Amino acid sequence: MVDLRTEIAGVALRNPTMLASGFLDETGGSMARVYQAGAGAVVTKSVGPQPREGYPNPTIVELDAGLLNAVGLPNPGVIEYEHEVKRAQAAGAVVIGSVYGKDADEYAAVAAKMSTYGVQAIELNLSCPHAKGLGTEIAQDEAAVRDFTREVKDVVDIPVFPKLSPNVQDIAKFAVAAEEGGADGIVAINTMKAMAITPELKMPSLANRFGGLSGPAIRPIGVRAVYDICEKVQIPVIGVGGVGSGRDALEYIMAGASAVQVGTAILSRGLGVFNEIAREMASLLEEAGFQSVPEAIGVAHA
Amino acid sequence: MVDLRTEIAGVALRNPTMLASGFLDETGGSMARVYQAGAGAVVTKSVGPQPREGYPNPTIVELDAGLLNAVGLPNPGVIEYEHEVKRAQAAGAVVIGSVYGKDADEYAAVAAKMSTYGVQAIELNLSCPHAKGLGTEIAQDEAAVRDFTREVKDVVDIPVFPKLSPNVQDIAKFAVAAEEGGADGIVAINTMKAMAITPELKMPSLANRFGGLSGPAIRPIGVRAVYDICEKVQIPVIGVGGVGSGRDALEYIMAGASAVQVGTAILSRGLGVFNEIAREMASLLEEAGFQSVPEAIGVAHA
Amino acid sequence: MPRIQVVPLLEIVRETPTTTTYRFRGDLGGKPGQFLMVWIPRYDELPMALSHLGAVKGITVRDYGDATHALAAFTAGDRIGVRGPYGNAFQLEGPSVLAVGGGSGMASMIAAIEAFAQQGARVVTAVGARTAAELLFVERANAAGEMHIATDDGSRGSAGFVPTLAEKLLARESFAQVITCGPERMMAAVVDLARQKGLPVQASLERYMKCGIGICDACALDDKLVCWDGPIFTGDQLAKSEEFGRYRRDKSGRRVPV
Amino acid sequence: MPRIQVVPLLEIVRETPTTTTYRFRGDLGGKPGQFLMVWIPRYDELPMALSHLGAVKGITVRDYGDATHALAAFTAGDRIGVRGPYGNAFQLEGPSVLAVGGGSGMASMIAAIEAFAQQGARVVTAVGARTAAELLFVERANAAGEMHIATDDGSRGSAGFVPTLAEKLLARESFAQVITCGPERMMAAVVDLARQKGLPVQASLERYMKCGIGICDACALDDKLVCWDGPIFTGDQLAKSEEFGRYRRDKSGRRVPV
Ligand SMILES: Cc1cc2nc3c(=O)[nH]c(=O)nc-3n(C[C@H](O)[C@H](O)[C@H](O)COP(=O)(O)OP(=O)(O)OC[C@H]3O[C@@H](n4cnc5c(N)ncnc54)[C@H](O)[C@@H]3O)c2cc1C
Ligand SMILES: Cc1cc2nc3c(=O)[nH]c(=O)nc-3n(C[C@H](O)[C@H](O)[C@H](O)COP(=O)(O)OP(=O)(O)OC[C@H]3O[C@@H](n4cnc5c(N)ncnc54)[C@H](O)[C@@H]3O)c2cc1C
Ligand SMILES: Cc1cc2nc3c(=O)[nH]c(=O)nc-3n(C[C@H](O)[C@H](O)[C@H](O)COP(=O)(O)O)c2cc1C
Ligand SMILES: Cc1cc2nc3c(=O)[nH]c(=O)nc-3n(C[C@H](O)[C@H](O)[C@H](O)COP(=O)(O)O)c2cc1C
Ligand code: FES
Ligand code: FES
Repeated sequence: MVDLRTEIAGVALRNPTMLASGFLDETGGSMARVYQAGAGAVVTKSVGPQPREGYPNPTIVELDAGLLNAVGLPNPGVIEYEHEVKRAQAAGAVVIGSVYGKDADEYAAVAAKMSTYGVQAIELNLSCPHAKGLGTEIAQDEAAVRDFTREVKDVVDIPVFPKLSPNVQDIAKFAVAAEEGGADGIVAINTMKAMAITPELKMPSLANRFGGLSGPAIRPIGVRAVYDICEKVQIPVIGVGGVGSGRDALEYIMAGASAVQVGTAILSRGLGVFNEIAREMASLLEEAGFQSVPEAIGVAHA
Repeated sequence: MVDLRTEIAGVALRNPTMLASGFLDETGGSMARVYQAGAGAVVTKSVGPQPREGYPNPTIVELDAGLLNAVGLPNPGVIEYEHEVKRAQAAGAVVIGSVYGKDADEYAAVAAKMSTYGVQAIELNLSCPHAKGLGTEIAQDEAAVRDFTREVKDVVDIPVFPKLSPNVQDIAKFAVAAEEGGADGIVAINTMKAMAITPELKMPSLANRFGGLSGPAIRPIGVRAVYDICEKVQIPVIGVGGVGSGRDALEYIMAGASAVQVGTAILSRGLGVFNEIAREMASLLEEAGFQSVPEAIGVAHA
Repeated sequence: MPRIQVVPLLEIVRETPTTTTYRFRGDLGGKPGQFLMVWIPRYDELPMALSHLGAVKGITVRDYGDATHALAAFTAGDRIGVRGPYGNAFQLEGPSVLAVGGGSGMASMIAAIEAFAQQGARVVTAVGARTAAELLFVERANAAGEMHIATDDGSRGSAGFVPTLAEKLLARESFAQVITCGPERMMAAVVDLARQKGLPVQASLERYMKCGIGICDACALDDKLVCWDGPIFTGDQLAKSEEFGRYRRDKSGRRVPV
Repeated sequence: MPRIQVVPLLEIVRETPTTTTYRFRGDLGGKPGQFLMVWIPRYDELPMALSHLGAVKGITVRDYGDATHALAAFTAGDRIGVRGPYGNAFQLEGPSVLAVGGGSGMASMIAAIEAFAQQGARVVTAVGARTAAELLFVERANAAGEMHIATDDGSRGSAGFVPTLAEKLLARESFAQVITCGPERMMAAVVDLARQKGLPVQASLERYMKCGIGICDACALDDKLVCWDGPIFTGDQLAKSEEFGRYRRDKSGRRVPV
């Protein structure tokens, strides 16, 4: 049997699937459930310094090729969130804490606090508006990616994984910036900026008008991003975007990812998706003559 | 009945659907057939100064949410192509000539030649590698978009429509650059850079490794692009990307497009797709209380 | 195709001074107790139980906050968006049912009351409201079986809270099961009552929802999701709950008292 | 799910010195005359007719250029990608059929020859090749009915081109229809012959293909697409064609002589 265990910057995973940030991870009970359902790790909802309500509904629209959302980062704030992390950990979950802030100091402060809860790594959600950057996201400004990563690295002693945005010309440059800032790994990709309109109502389908596209639609964009990034950096990469099967996961692994995150596919396949992906990966890897996940990482670059 | 006629920069269309460049438009016979099947206009394959074979196969991969292609701009060159344009026009087709080149002079030369064939407008396919731009596309360099547009405008007296790439941080800036260069309209979007891997073979699915994603996957990205562009420019916009129904077309129209182009949907709905989209648009417009297409343009901005 | 259907309102029926039914045709099924996500354009998208399951569906909405107040001004021909139905349904488990509804909670239960009666069960409904004018669906409940009323102010039926009425009915006769929907503390009382008698009980919960489809975690209750595992939970599930009757989540995901 | 299936080669059969059959199991149907797009990893993706339609499919490939030459070195267990089947099929139109095949064109026709025989038609096949060793599927054609041979060098059967043989067979007996596949000029001669006799004729054409699914225009023939409207065209269609037997398109889309 193929050995599905893998390891990213020292974080050991029983299998290379993780829950993507923003799905069933606002509460400890749900994170525990997802871990028990088979995920190798769970990434928390992105948590900031203060509680945040997010945008008004409609916040989520199902489209034919994916999901469009503008939930607007609702979260109870890092102080209250301790309770949720602890509850997930009590169920044995490997937890990665996703954080955001309005500037580098806030990122560092939230990450430092989060790291005291016993999470195994910090994920930096850089897809937030960047105050200095005139409305661009942090992840659209190379210097900010480098500096924010460095400031967070300075205050925590667990691995730090900046999560990059695909809404850029050349995502690999941002991965290089993150690596320069001391990142221990890269998570790619966050959602694509997108919009749906409901013609019958003559208006955008989301209350926020714009949103982020996830699911099958963005998988080829994510696979390409991971492939590009792996040509430019040495640190491990976690692939995310449209993973819904073992075959999808292997696209990312062979593009160079060490693990994958799964979000939107929970909709179509339920919480069993983590176990199913793991099982499907194992059988495809076996057919292709691999004994373990690390052997398959990046083979499509050959 | 709703009046489906529309007009873009003086080009009159019997309905707001056009054949997108790259689909059944390498030959005059096919363009004639598509026009006869109901398209309001046909955009030619992007034609350059010399014949070009394109990339080796596999060049096209069907994915669950769209189509991935790297055909590599095969075309018979602008000289030979006269025969094809003439044949399409003999069948009554409204033809828009898509051109590319390696630099602004080549664009201008090909456009000038194409304009002598009697095409009604020129579309500039700016998604070509830009010699000066170190591997970026022309459409990823604002100054190039402006300058190339201007050079072409200087040598033709028909409308010029630069076609923009979504592989940028903020597509609206490029539309503004095109408008500054004298563009008579904007076409958005071209394909998203993407990749698929065939895990069973441990290699990318396309011979060229990378390709462009089209179809339902990119519709929300295209709608957003058109919406953003229409907030920033005065010239008309032609929406393209994942249009496969009248409802899809109306998303673009309400986002601000004056017409739409259709490519990948030919796969799922056949050549009848143009007539079907037109019919579906008419009935949705009627239900929503509109009498004509122009009335519905941009209403989602309200 | 998008999952949201935009439907014109066919008929609008004022049920009580604060509660209105909106009827529409939609290409959707629906079982008793299931809900829709209802988009009130320019205002909000909210979960609403299907109060009418036939060819012409219906939701029955209390004018409560901004969005439902905006909806109260809609007229026939105006359009709303609906998606669903989502969630589980009330299950008939024996020959006789006691249904205990409080306020707009009757909107979630009335389809079950009618369906159970049609399946041959004896259905006794205890309807509660603040005052007589706010009693919801008493005619439909009456037509489906026996109906008893409690009002806080005593303006109709027995004076007091509906759990007290339910207690009397449970003392009077033996039921095979209890179903309930209403304010959470009321439901907590009814669940306790039923469990003390050893009766199976199902309660339909309300939580703030965003997605309605089990991905956003807004509606979490312990390690369950009200939109996905619920909205109907059994007495056994609720007895084990740390949060039922005590905590809900606000829009930011913070635990706040019910 | 992607449309491409990756399949291991189960059996590889040398048919002639230059032509080899590759067998594999695939989750795909297939009618006589339809083709697959066959991905020879690291080399090319090419259209290939289904020469075997049963549970274990087969394609029969002439070692011709770079990609087919690379394929010739594949061994059992090696994997190829297949998608399809695409295109239309040969249609049986009467009690007797003359099938005229030239070179590897037999690969496209053999499934039809067998299917027509099984449907009860009398099938007479005229097989042509440069030389005896290059004759393809003569046993299968013989088992399906009557079989006649022509070789350019006279090493087996009558000496000369297969259209001449076909002409003799058409003079000898009356057929209800003619089908043909082979080099285009050969097919043009056969189509002419059949039309002079007033017989319905179907010819399977070969054109350079990229997509195989009717969108890229690489395989255009007049205003038709060989992958989508064909690969099998009727004599009436071909008689109207400006390009059949005269022009094909090269990889850049230029019209070049056949
Ligand atoms: C499964 C389910 C079925 C429901 N069925 C009905 C019904 O049939 N009839 C009925 O009148 N009400 C029903 N509700 C309650 C209803 O969804 C809203 O809570 C209520 O109408 C709020 O209206 P508002 O937006 O005008 O108030 P607001 O002023 O926006 O909010 C007031 C309070 O309403 C609640 N609320 C607001 N938005 C939501 C939301 N998206 N999801 C859940 N609660 C929210 C919150 O507790 C909030 O504090 C149901 C709720 C659930 C979960
Ligand atoms: C519908 C159809 C069915 C076919 N069935 C068979 C079959 O059963 N057996 C068989 O041996 N051959 C068949 N062919 C021909 C086959 O697809 C190739 O043309 C041939 O094998 C070229 O091989 P190559 O790449 O090694 O040669 P290359 O050196 O690459 O090319 C030589 C020539 O082959 C042709 N060619 C190359 N690539 C393609 C392509 N993608 N599509 C079409 N023609 C191409 C061109 O004319 C080219 O000039 C079929 C073609 C079509 C259109
Ligand atoms: C409803 C929703 C909420 C999300 N919230 C977050 C978030 O808080 N932080 C974050 O980094 N990504 C967030 N994402 C992005 C996902 O983590 C992920 O990058 C994206 O959905 C692509 O993966 P998928 O296709 O598997 O869903 C969210 C996505 C969705 C759909
Ligand atoms: C096979 C293929 C070939 C294409 N060739 C061109 C081209 O030559 N020039 C161009 O501007 N766009 C080309 N495109 C992009 C399309 O014109 C269009 O922008 C894109 O496919 C999105 O539209 P769709 O989703 O309707 O297909 C091509 C797309 C495909 C799939
Ligand atoms: S409302 Fe999103 S999980 Fe229930
Ligand atoms: S091969 Fe592409 S249209 Fe026929």
